[in-house]
Amino acid sequence: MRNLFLMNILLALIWAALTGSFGYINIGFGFFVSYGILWVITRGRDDVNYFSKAPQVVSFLLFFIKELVKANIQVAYDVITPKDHMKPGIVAVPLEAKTAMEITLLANFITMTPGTLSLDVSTDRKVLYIHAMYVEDKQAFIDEIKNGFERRLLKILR
Amino acid sequence: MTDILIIVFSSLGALFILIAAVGLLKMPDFYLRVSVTTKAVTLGVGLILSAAAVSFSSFNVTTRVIAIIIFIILTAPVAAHMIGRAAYFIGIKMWDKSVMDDLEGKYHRNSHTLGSNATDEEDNLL
Amino acid sequence: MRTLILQTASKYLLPLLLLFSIFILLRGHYLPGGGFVGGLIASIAFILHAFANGLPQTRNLMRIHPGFLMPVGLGLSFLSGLFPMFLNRPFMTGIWFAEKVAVIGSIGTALFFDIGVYLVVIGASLTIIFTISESN
Amino acid sequence: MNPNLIISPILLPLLGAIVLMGFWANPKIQRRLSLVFHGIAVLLAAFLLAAVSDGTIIVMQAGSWGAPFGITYVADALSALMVLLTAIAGLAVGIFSSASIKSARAAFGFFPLIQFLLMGLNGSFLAGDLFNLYVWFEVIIISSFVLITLGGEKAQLEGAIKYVTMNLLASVIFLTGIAILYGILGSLNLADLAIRVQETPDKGLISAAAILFLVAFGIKSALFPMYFWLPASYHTPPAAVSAIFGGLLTKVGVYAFIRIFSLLFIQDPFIQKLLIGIGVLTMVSGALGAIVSVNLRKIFSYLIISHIGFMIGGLGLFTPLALAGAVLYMAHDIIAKTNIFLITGVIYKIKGSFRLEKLSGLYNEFPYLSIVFAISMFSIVGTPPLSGFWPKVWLLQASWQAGDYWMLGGIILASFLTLWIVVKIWSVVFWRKKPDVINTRVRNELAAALPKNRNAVLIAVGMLTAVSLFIGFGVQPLADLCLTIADQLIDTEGYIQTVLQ
Amino acid sequence: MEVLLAIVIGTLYAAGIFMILRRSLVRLIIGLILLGNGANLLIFLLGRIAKGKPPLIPEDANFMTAAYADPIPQALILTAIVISFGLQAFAIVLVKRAYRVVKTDDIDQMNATDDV
Amino acid sequence: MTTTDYLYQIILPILSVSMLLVFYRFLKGPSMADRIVSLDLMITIGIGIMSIYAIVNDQSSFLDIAMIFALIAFLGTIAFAYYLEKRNRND
Amino acid sequence: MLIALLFPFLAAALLALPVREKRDLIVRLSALVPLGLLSFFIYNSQQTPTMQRNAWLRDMPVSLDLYFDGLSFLFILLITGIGTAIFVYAGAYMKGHAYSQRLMAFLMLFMGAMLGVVLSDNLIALFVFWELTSISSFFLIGFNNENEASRKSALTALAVTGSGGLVMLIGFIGLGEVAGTYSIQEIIAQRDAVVNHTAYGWITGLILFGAITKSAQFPFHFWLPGAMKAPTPVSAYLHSATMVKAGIYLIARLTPALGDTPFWNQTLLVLGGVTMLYAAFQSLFHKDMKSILAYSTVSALGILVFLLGIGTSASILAASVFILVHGLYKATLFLVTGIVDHETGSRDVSQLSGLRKVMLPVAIAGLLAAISNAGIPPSFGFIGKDLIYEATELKGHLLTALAVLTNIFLLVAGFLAGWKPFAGPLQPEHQKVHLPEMAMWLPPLLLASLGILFGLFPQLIEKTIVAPVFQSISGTAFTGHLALWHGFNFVLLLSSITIVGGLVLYFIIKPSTALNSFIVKSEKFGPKVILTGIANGFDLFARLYTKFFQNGYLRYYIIFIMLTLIGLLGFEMWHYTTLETNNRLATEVTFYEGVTIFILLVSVVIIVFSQSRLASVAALGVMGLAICIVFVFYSAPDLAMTQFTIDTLTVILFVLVLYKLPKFIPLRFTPHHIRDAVIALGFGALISILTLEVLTKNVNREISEFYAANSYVLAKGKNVVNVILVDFRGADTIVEIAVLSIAAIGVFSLLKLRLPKKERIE
Ligand code: NA
Ligand code: NA
Repeated sequence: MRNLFLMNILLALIWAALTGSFGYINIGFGFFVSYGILWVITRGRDDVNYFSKAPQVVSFLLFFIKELVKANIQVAYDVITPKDHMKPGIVAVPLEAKTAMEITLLANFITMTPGTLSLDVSTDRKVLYIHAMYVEDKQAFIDEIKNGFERRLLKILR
Repeated sequence: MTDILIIVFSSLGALFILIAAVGLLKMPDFYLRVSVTTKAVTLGVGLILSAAAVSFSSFNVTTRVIAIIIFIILTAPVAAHMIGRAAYFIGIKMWDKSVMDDLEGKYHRNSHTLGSNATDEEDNLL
Repeated sequence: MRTLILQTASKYLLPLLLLFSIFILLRGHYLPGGGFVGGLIASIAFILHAFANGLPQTRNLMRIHPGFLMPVGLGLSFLSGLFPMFLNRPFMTGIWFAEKVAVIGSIGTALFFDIGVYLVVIGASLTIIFTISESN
Repeated sequence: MNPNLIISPILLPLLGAIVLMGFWANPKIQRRLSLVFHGIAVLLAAFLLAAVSDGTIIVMQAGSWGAPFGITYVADALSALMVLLTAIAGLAVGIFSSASIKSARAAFGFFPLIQFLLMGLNGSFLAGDLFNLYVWFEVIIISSFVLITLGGEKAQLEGAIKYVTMNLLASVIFLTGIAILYGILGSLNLADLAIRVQETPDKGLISAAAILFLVAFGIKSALFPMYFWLPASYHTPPAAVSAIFGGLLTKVGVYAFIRIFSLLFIQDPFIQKLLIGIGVLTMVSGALGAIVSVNLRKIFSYLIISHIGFMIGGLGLFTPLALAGAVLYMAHDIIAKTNIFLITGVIYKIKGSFRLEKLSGLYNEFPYLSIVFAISMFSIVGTPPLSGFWPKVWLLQASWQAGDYWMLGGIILASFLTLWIVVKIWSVVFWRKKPDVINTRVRNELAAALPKNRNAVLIAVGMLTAVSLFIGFGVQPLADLCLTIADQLIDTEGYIQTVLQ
Repeated sequence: MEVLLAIVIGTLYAAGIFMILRRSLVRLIIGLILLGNGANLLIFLLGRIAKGKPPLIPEDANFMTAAYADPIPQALILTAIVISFGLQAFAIVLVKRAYRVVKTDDIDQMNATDDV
Repeated sequence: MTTTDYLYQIILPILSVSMLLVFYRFLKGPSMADRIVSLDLMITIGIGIMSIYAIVNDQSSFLDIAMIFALIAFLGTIAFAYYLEKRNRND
Repeated sequence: MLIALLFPFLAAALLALPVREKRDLIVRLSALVPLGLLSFFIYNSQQTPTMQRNAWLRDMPVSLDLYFDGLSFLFILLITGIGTAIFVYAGAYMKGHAYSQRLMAFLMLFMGAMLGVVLSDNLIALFVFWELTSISSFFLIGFNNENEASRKSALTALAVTGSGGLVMLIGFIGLGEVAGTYSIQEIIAQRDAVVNHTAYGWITGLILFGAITKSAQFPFHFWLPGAMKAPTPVSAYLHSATMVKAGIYLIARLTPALGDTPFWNQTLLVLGGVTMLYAAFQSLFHKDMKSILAYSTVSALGILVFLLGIGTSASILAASVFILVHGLYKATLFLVTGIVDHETGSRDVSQLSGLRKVMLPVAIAGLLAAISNAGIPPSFGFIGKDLIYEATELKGHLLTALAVLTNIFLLVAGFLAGWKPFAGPLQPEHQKVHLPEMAMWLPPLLLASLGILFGLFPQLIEKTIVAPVFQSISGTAFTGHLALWHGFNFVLLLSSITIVGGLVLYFIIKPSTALNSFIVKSEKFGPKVILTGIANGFDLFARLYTKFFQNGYLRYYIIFIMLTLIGLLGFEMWHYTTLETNNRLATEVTFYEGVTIFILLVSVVIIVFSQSRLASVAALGVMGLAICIVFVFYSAPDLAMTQFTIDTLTVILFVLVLYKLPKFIPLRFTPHHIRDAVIALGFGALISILTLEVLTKNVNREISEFYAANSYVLAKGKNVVNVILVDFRGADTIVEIAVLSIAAIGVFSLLKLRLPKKERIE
């Protein structure tokens, strides 16, 4: 129930953002609307942890933006210059992340950074297959993922 | 000041979008193309939207811009994953200079399930 | 097709899209949006859910057959058009409550009319897509 | 006079459709409820006609927005007459289908669809706004699409593809015409447009728009050379559906022709000549098709086409007598064609086939039923003094007065061919005795099906036959009405003033 | 610009007609969609076009003073779009069902109902 | 040159050129997946164009369109992906 | 009088009611109806001419005005008088027949219709009854409906008389319009105006066409011998005495209005002359009694037309008398034939003989009728024939010779049918034949006796019947006298030649199969074959025509439509389009707009030419995007939103549906493509030009301005488009969501509904 409640609050806030007014009537209305929606769709959903860990989130976001910019530049360079420097390949990265939420967030963040693309997760959720532009060394690549995104993300989520 | 911000944001945004477009043309295989473009464009559009937020400099617009950026960040990787996976599934080849393919032989042709190691039964694998 | 990533994303996108659809619906009288687009977005939300989780799941989630929304929505629009007739005014004459309400603005028959449109659009598009999907 | 009465023929079937959709899972209740709606519809329509039959025009401005700013609904004599005829045909089809439509179709929306279709028809007849007319047309099209495919048989689907394509093409052309008119004149209200058409210097563009409307309505009303969808599809759905299609669907095209052309375009002599020419070719083409067909429903489908020619030719002549003739013919045709398709349905129930080579012996087996059938078949021919005759007299008079000998010849040729076809059918289906070609088991099943639902089926046919006979022998009030209508169509001042006041 | 748009409209009409003259049902439906888009653009263009002035009354005003794009064609097109969607959906499903029953996408093999 | 002019005469053309490049990829393919990705990308660029257009015309309502584009564009891609996979199974 | 006229219809309806018992009795009692009517009209005949005005339909050129004069009276006598005889006879003839009631009902209906024809003063009313006679006779001829030949001849009869009737209707309309009235008597009053009108020839021709088809004139005579498939009472009634004479009646009735012009006279003379001789000659070659009688009837009708064509007082008198003469003897002969057929089962004169020994009264009737037919004194026929010869005598020898020859043949025919079966030795197989009940033999005997009675005492009918008829047709009073004996003159010589020649020929001619087959073979070049050939040709034409247009190929249908549209639109635009441009078209094209349009156009090209269905759909997505962007550029945010969401849904739809479909049919380049492309581009070009043309005009923005000004003030919304949708034009929207719902129902039922086998339609 707590998760639902959190979700509800979140949606109410998004509502306020959408409508562009954070007056309490509007948030209340947003709460009311999202309550209705949640009521409609609550069946068949897992519990999701909603504890927010503010500092970790901020640090994660900063890390993400850094990665985003860095890699974007790298790719840009590769795109603009005529010579190709890529060593692409698909790498199976074993997952520590367990829940659907964790895996999905991880995969998406990986995708959102240039040079990597989460292709799929194995059906048993043990492996994330990533297409990468620069695979100099498979193990190094895996470690980078695991120590970078996965560790930080899991810290926030768990 | 506003104008400068607008110009900077929009220029950078347009630049990234242009790079993504060039990348899409130039990259040698499908996976690389997706890889390059999804985020470059996201970044580019994000910057342009920021320019808009700056330009209107109203709370109303800013929240909308944030919403759009969140929407893009939420959806773009999912789309990339879906199309990338489908492409692999239907056998779109990787660039011949690719160094490895851990996914080879993991998809089950009929069940569309994906194994986690290479020891799955031989039949029906892609 | 039921990939983990899509499934997870759809779980969060569904309420988001539905919320968004209502937002689009209610602001339609003042800014771009309205019942059509709102309804279309809401149906897209459910379609996404169905893509990700399979139709039975989505049906389960919706509880009622989407087709049922069509008579409900039509009825709502119909009644909001009919309402003025009880006040001896022509069909579809706009009747407004004097007080403005936050977010939505003036509440009147036109609003209920648009909500009716919203429901019908959801009902119809989902009926169409779900039926096709099931028959494959 | 409460102006809301005008749209009650629209709102009632809408309510009906909503309520029946609410009972989706319970066809039995739908069956009964739909009869109630059909019955009330006839009463409302009669009430409306009574209110306008003296030439009064009633206007309702939806949303209280005065014309030309809102959507106007107008009931003049022509609209009200069409609404009443629709209600009568609807009631008959409703009664017939309450017995003939089997549970499979009934469970998939047959009854709400009929209500939607009637709503679309009434909407078209009452609309005083060009785009609103388009929207009503779409209601008609889509509900007819669904009804024609309901069941999904091979023939239904094949026919429907042609039906759907050509009707959608017509919609696009119609929309194009609306765009052009709006682009020149900036209005959609018919009365307002009528004034603006008079005032605009751009007559050439108006003529071009007229051509677009001509082709769009031409496809819908199955004129030469645009009728092809009709023989390809009308014979494929169940009898009740065929009946309402046969009676009403093409007529709404004709109605649109009459309404729009009389208000906006008829001053153009080229258009007049064109309508007459097309009308004559339509009469003849339809009749020729009917001669060579061997499937009862297909024959009557072609006859629908042929007889549309009378109405369009009458519109082309555009004299009071010709218009009255066209409208009277339409009134007759709606009832008679609906009936004839119901009758073919009964024949199918008895004999299990629509094909001439498989039919025989009805006269000796069902003599009294046969007489009823004969009456409605000869009504279609226009055998005096049955209902089809009187409008033909007017049309012939009008043609003679206008010196239009093609029209005279066309009417006579088409009438003769119709006569020939009907007596041929009579001779084969009713008179001939032939060892049954149908598998006896099937036959018994079908024969058993008739008595069970006999009453409903016979009431429907009997009711329409009675109306048809009334139009034949007691044509006076209807003829008066048609003359009133013709006056209103020629002198549109009243219409325009009432709408724009 | 109006000239270009007029050419676009003509092209859409032409392409639509060309497509509904093909043998394939799918092409037929695509043709109908093209025609619908052409008609919508036609209404749009003939309502006269205006750049950057959507028919929205500003927050601080009670009516529109500045020149604005004609809202009527927009409303008409919105209606037409939704209607076309319904019709297209039906037509697409018709194709599907027809294929299942008739086992072909080829319209030329669907002419049994035209026999006498 | 004002900011508006800059956006009009520099940024919009750049975005248009990007759009053209992506469209070229759409034409070229070679695979269906390439086309789908190109379409997705064109929509995203479209969001950019709309944003700029909103700025130059001082019409924030155009951002609302961008919002809808952002939210549902990917459903088209997912549908195409679904098709590609499914078709494969039926071959 | 109106009630009298409607009475038979009521009786017919009553007769049609189902009855379980005493059917025979009811059938027999039906003879009281004609009898009653006969009495009624005879009783009222003193007051002729009378006009009874009965309004019917105010707005139609029709009334039930009844005009009762000498001509009507004569025909009423035939209809009700001979009718009574026939009803009595039929009651016996049909005894025990399962459908006797049906027959009598149709006969009754027919009788009413005939009365209507001869009593109506109004042309349209006359036509109404006229058609009713055609229809009721259709049912009567086809009475033995299980017999294919019966059905065929009923169809033929209706085809000929029905088409004639319809053509005649145009003539009636023309006559009514030219004269400004549809009352025959009023038209007669304006004869000069009618005859001098430019349309006179057409009107007359059209009306005469109706008359001669009904009265079986060459070359439309063939339906009448065919119609002999009907039961004999029907033949006797319709095809001798009444219906076929409707044409004669019409010609006679309209003689004062249209007659006495060269066109009228010559047409009738030629038609009648050819018919009478041709049919009389034909009648010699048949051995079936009914066929013989049929041809002789055609010939007699020819004589009547011929006489009316001569148009002199003498000929009109002759016609007046001959109508009655012929009615009496021909009905008798038919009834006699019926009895012979009924009792022996044969009508073959080559097989029948000596029947006088078993049915003397019948033989007497037959003989008397043959005598009257032959014009042997003192029969009424003699008077008739005399008058015919007198009429022709004044017009030249050719006509006289024609008349004599005809009458010789007719005499033979009369004896063949009326006497031959009774003469000679009785055939062994007919030993057991006996006289039928009186109800059958008395009517013919009575009719035949009248033929002699009127011959002996012509004054019985001279003032009461003949004079008024003459008055009606010629418009002048009858001053002469009818008499058996005119002294020795040329006419008597002609009569003698006729009688002697005829009798000689009678003994020479031996009806046989060989003779019959000779005439059947010669018919290969006859009018029936030619007209049948034309009909078949027409049928073939209809087949080809229908096949050409309804060819089963959707694209040809669309091509027909498009060619029509392009032709008409092009024609109009050719006349009006100026191709001028003005500044309203000259909004500059910016680079980004150009790119959008370029992408739009190229994507359309891909949609059309792509070999991959999915690529087409994807290109559709690109096109949709480009259109959205156009909407954005040109200030339509709502449109852009909706278009985009709808496009997304459409893509989903396609995707869900497409993968089950087979491959695209490859788009190979063929001449068809060029044709289709020309049509498509032609249409596209027209639309483009039309668009540009419209754009050069000023447009009235009054309504948009109203919306802009009042959206918020009156309807409380600031998005004008949305306010239009939910308020100003909310009625559109509610309809539109109905459309969407219906479409959804359609999709649902199309995919889910599976009909159980027994609900399938063939
Ligand atoms: Na809206
Ligand atoms: Na309103």
